[in-house]
Amino acid sequence: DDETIVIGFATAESGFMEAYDKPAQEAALIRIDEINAAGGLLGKQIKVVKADTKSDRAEGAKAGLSVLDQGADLVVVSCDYDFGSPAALAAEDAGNISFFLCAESVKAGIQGVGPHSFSASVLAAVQGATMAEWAFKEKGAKDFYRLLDTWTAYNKGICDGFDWMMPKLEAQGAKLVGEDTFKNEDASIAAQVTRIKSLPKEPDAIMLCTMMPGAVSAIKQLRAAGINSMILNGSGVDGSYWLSAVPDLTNFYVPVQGSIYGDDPNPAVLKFNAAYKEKTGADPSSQYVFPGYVMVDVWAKAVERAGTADADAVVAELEKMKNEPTLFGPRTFTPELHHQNQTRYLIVETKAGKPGVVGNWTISEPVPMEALLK
Amino acid sequence: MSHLSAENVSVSFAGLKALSSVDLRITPGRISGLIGPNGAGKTTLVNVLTGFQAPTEGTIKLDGAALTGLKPHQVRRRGIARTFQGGRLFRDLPVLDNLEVTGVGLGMSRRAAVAEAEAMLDWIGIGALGTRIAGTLPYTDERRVAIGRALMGRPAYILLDEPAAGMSALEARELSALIRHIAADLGCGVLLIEHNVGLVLGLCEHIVVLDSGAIIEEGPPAAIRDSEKVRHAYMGTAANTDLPVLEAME
Amino acid sequence: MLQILFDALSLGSLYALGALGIALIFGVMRLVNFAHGDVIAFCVFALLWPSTDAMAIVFAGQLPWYLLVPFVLLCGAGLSVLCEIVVFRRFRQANPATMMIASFALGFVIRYFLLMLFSSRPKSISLLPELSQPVEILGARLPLLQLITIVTTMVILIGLTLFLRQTRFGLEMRAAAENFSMARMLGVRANRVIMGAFALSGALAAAIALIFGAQTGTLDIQMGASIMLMAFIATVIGGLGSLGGAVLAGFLLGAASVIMQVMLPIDARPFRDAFVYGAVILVLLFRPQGLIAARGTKERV
Amino acid sequence: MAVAASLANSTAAGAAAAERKPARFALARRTILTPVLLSLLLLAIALITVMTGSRPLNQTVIDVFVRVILVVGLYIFIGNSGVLSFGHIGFTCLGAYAAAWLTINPMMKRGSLPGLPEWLLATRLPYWQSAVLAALFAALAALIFGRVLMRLSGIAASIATFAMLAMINTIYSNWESVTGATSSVVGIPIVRVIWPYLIGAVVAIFIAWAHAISRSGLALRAARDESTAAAASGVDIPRERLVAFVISGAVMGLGGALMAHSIGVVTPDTFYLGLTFITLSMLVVGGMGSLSGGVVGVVLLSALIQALRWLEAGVSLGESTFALPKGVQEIALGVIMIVILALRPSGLMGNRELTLPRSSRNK
Amino acid sequence: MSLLALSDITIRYSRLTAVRNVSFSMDEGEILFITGPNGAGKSSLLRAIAGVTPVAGGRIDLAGHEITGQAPENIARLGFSMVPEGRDVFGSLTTEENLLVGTGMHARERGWRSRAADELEAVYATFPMLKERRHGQAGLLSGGQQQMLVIGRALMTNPRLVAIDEPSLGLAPNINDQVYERLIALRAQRQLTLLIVEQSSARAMMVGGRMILMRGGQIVLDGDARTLGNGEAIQAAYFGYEDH
Ligand SMILES: Nc1ncnc2c1ncn2[C@@H]1O[C@H](COP(=O)(O)OP(=O)(O)OP(=O)(O)O)[C@@H](O)[C@H]1O
Ligand SMILES: Nc1ncnc2c1ncn2[C@@H]1O[C@H](COP(=O)(O)OP(=O)(O)OP(=O)(O)O)[C@@H](O)[C@H]1O
Ligand SMILES: CC(C)C[C@H](N)C(=O)O
Ligand SMILES: [Mg+2]
Ligand SMILES: [Mg+2]
Repeated sequence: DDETIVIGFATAESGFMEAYDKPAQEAALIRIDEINAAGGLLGKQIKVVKADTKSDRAEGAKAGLSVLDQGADLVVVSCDYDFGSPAALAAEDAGNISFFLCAESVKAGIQGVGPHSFSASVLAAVQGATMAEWAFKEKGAKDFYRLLDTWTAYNKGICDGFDWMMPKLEAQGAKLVGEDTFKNEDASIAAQVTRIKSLPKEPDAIMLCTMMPGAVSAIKQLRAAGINSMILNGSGVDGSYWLSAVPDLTNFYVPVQGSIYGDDPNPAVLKFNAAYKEKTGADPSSQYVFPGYVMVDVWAKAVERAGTADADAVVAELEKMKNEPTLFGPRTFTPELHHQNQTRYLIVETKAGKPGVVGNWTISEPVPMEALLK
Repeated sequence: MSHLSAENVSVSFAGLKALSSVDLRITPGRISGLIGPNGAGKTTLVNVLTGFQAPTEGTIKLDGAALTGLKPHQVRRRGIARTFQGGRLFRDLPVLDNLEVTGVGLGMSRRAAVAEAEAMLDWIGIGALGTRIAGTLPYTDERRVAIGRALMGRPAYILLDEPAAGMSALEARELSALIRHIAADLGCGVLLIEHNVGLVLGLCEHIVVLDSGAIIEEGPPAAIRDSEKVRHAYMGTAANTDLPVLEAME
Repeated sequence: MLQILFDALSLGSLYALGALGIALIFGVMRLVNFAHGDVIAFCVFALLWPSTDAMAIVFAGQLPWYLLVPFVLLCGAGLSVLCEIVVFRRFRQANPATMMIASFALGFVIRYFLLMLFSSRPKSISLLPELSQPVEILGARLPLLQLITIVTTMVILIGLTLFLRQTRFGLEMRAAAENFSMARMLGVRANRVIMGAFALSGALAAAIALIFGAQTGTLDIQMGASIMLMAFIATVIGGLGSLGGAVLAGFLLGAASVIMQVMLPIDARPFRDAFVYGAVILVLLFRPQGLIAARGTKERV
Repeated sequence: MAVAASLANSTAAGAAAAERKPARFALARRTILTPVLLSLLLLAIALITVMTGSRPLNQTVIDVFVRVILVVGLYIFIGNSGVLSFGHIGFTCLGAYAAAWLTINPMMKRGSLPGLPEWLLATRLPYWQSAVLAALFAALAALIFGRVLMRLSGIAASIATFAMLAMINTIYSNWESVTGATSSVVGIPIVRVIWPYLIGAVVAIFIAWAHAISRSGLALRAARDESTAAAASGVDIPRERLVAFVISGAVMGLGGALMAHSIGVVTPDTFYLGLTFITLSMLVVGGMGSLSGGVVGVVLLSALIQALRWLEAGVSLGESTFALPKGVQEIALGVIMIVILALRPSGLMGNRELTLPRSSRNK
Repeated sequence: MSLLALSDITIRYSRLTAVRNVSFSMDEGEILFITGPNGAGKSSLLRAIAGVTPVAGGRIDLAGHEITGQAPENIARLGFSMVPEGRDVFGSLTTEENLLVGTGMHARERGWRSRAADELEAVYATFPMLKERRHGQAGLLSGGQQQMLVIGRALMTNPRLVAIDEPSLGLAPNINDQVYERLIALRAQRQLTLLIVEQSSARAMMVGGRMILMRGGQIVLDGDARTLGNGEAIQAAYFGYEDH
């Protein structure tokens, strides 16, 4: 214990969550390697231990306990809040810091797990709010339609952010012309499509609060029915791996923390992407690799500043971070919120099947706690 | 006097008239017979009497009070027991438990039910079968267990649907002694359905003959045996009655 | 209005096809085949080359349709028959619960096998893109695919009914379903008959896989499961053993789902499925033997 | 003549019965060994676990005990009635959320579950009290659903129970202010000591045993074999089914409450098809015809899963480490289940109960 | 050469030995009654010949082929037809469909359809009650009607050897007579061989032929039905003790 600092990954190495956990974890390992190569943390090498949650909650609790038993100073848990919280709670119980790899619900932190818990990503609500404000301000979208997939808290979070933003935009002339819900696993959303088609006029933008795999199906069905409105999404649909399903997709927008398409304005991101490719043999498949890197980065900084890996001291240092620069935008933690409620997002537009960064946007004010806890 | 009766009972199944205006009366301590060609409606009548089949018309009465509309288990709780044309034992349960179920179904404690079940098996003469799993019994034993199960709680009436089917003349003879004791010693009113004419003629005081859902004849054994109508509709050669054997033995 | 009807019909068709596949196997073996959903998933992944990358490597998916369709149908039939030979054959005498759990375990094996080859990440593919063209009939605009789905289902249903009603194979199949060893004593080659049923059922799974893949563009290991569930329900409320009933119920479930989606106020819409399942319970209470009670489900005393 | 002789000296059955009443509690005494042995088995597992002092193992065994409760709950209904229920995990869901409602810190509840009634918002109970109430709540729900569903039988009943589960799931997944919808409800006190779970499992086992030897249990098993004949034996089948449904609902609710305390979070999709099938599989593989089957099924399958996990994580054999590739664990589990079922179609225990060799009388 | 030959057949159900070293053979056109008390193993023996109950030892030959351990459908295709105890009608099929199930095995032969139609008419002629219910669900027939159906069904396949386990089960006396008339006629017409488990010795006496009496899984008497059926010997053998 005196010789090393231990980071424990209680993440999914198999099952459904693996697809999200694995890439972010690889990114975290890249940052760990960098630190170790540069002499370590507080002069000690960082050691990594792992336990597989198998994408199962009960297993998650066990995985958390297992890495704690192996002396973890930081417990890294699954990307998603629902799957990560059992392990995070185990860490909280033991007074240890836990970090969600990329959970985007406000509960992934103080509000859900407790005062030692953090998330490495950005709130889903920020994504919804960002897309609404950006589309209105930059693309002149006026008539919005809201289509919510009720499957996960993440989806609802996007729409919550959108809902918080809409009244402000309505005051400036925007309008919500309709709303509907569906379920991610629905075999067909024909009924929802029909409802949109029966509007007197096609909406300018559809806020689609959903994630994989249902997102692809929904987008495909919308386009197949001849609806050509802008489609706004959360970050969950970032990536080009699915674009072949909707050939020549156009007028489609996603917020991302960094670009995987080789056009990120920050050259350091390009370097990271190359490092990632070298380590794993493949390009990052979506922006969800980045938070893993950010996580180790901010935590290590806090440890250095605290001069110890002791949980309470590190938490105190993390909570002092205000607009701490990282490769993927500034990060802020406060004693009230261990998550990002306002940050810069790059906007990726997909045009004729080709995604690329077309701008960036930071919402005009942070999403307030009431909107998050709604 | 107490009695179980069917009054003016008719049953039809999608156009098929299985019973038409049948009257039947069973009294305690007496053995009545019900015979008739295949498909005459005998089993259907038993089903009506025990709540398994709602009559299209007519009523079932126990001591003058209507039973129509009661569920099978309610009918059983009023003391009307039956057996089935197939054994329908509880195949996964031991023989003893098969009998116990009826006791329990009638509201006895398990302790009381076990006691009565053991006594009942002994009384029937199959006490040794108590621990056998019912599903492995040969046909004839199945029949006797079924009768034992029906006799639990001493019903006032028992309706036996072809209990001797598949029995040899000698086994049938034992069965006939058993049925006689059920009526005499337990005071049960017995309705016996059988195609073993010798058995029916030898046992029953009163016989009803059904054909195509209607009663074509009824009366004492001698009258039935001599009835031309019955002979024509139902009887066959002597080989079917096993009478020579029976008479030789009695 | 007409549009809604088509929406209902096309969703219903998927359920109906699934229900047919399940009803067929249930019919011959009294087996509720929970592996059916995984056979669907398998057929879908047969379109791809095994790889755990996020990006799908298309394999059969790029064949022209006249090769693609038979290929996928064969995959489904083949896998299904294989399941019969390797697993279900050993369960002929087993009780329904045991068979069901065995089928579930088998599905589990198939699922994790796919997971190993393809990872849990949903893959995307452009399958038969020409079917995404909207067409106009009677004033309703709908994707060509929906139309094809509806027509295919109808054709399959009629064909299958005729096949089972009119041919010796159908008769033998129904006899084997009801009493396996008696049928064999009458000279019915029951194993072949059952294999035939499995092949048909597998081909139906493949048909669903194709339609589903073309409609959603997403290939997901879980995707068979929800269809399988609805199909199973449809099989039961349709009347177990009655293929017509299964199809009817499949359409009704699809319709119920679409109509609830259209009629319910926005706040109640997320509860749509609770209403649908409530309706399922009601139907069962009033018609425990199913909408079209198959002959033989009525037992006489 | 043989028959005449045997009948001649026998009195009427009823009279004979009076003399031969077996001793009081004879049946209970004859069969009690089964629950006692099963409890001892669990106790032994608990003791070993505590001795090793490993936290992950402790958590694993807690999991096993929770599963024991759930599978025993399933057995009470499914084993005795023969009706396969796909819905019982719904009661587990109800129990788990009830426990959450009763034990979360009122401050947190006001924030996350504002739709709860005021008295509930203000309540905070110790976990064992909440577990009892959760069981009662689940039993009440079982009573209400059961009154309707128990009129059905066979596969229609199975589907109806599944529809019930799906309804519960849909409602709990969307009723934002009361259940937190799909997002996890947190703040449930976590209990990481093994004993409460052991006690829960033992209580479940004894409840199941008491029901099985009761009149109701016997009548239900008879109806499972031959419902027509059971009705003709005076058995009110829907009523006996309802009794078992409610009792098993209570046990499932208890299991749900303890499960909530073991992980500390609840979400509706924890209590859906995955758990339904795992528990059903354990019951069937163990042998759904007996209580021992259920318990043995859980213990053996859990041990098997654990062993496969160790293999997957890698074991050293002398010099080299041997590890199964990822994913092989699940495939192996499925294959082993199929093999067990093929060899023993009525489960590992058949329909027998665990007893000492000499008293192997069928109950 | 005999049509059916059993040598040293033993049948076990887990611990219980139901049939022990039984041997007998039958010639083409012969009629053989098997009788014996409850649990003697008669039904087990028939099921073993049909191939649905495995034998623990011994050998069975049918029409020049060894059939021990063969699949039931192959045995049926050699011309063996069986009416099991307790009627296994296909309850969900119609009466007529039940009758037709077995005819499929001749589908390779030319003219099988018209032959099947002829057989159908013959069965209906014997049992007019079945014709009335030809399109009705078989499971709803009365017990005796179902028995007629399974006997008719066994005759539909044009077998060489018919084995019937208690043909009279549930049949009205006059129908029972008809069944035997028909069987005897078929035997005369096409050399049909008959193996019948029959509890009525009166019946066996009337029909004649050979009779085997089984008890405790073994053959205890073998002789002419007419003489055996009436004797003291049979009663003694039946109960296993001399009369008292
Ligand atoms: N549930 C039913 N649906 C349709 N028809 C039925 C039903 N139950 C009985 N039947 C018909 O009603 C008639 C009378 O049947 P039932 O079983 O009462 O005859 P049975 O006198 O008992 O004959 P058996 O001596 O052959 O047992 C038969 O033609 C039978 O097919
Ligand atoms: N499936 C089985 N499992 C266990 N034991 C069986 C099974 N079938 C039959 N037996 C037993 O084998 C013995 C012979 O039974 P079998 O049915 O062959 O007798 P049977 O001569 O046909 O009698 P019956 O005249 O009553 O029909 C009996 O003791 C019976 O209990
Ligand atoms: C991968 C994401 C779509 C998941 C999301 N970040 C969550 O919080 O669950
Ligand atoms: Mg009858
Ligand atoms: Mg027999």
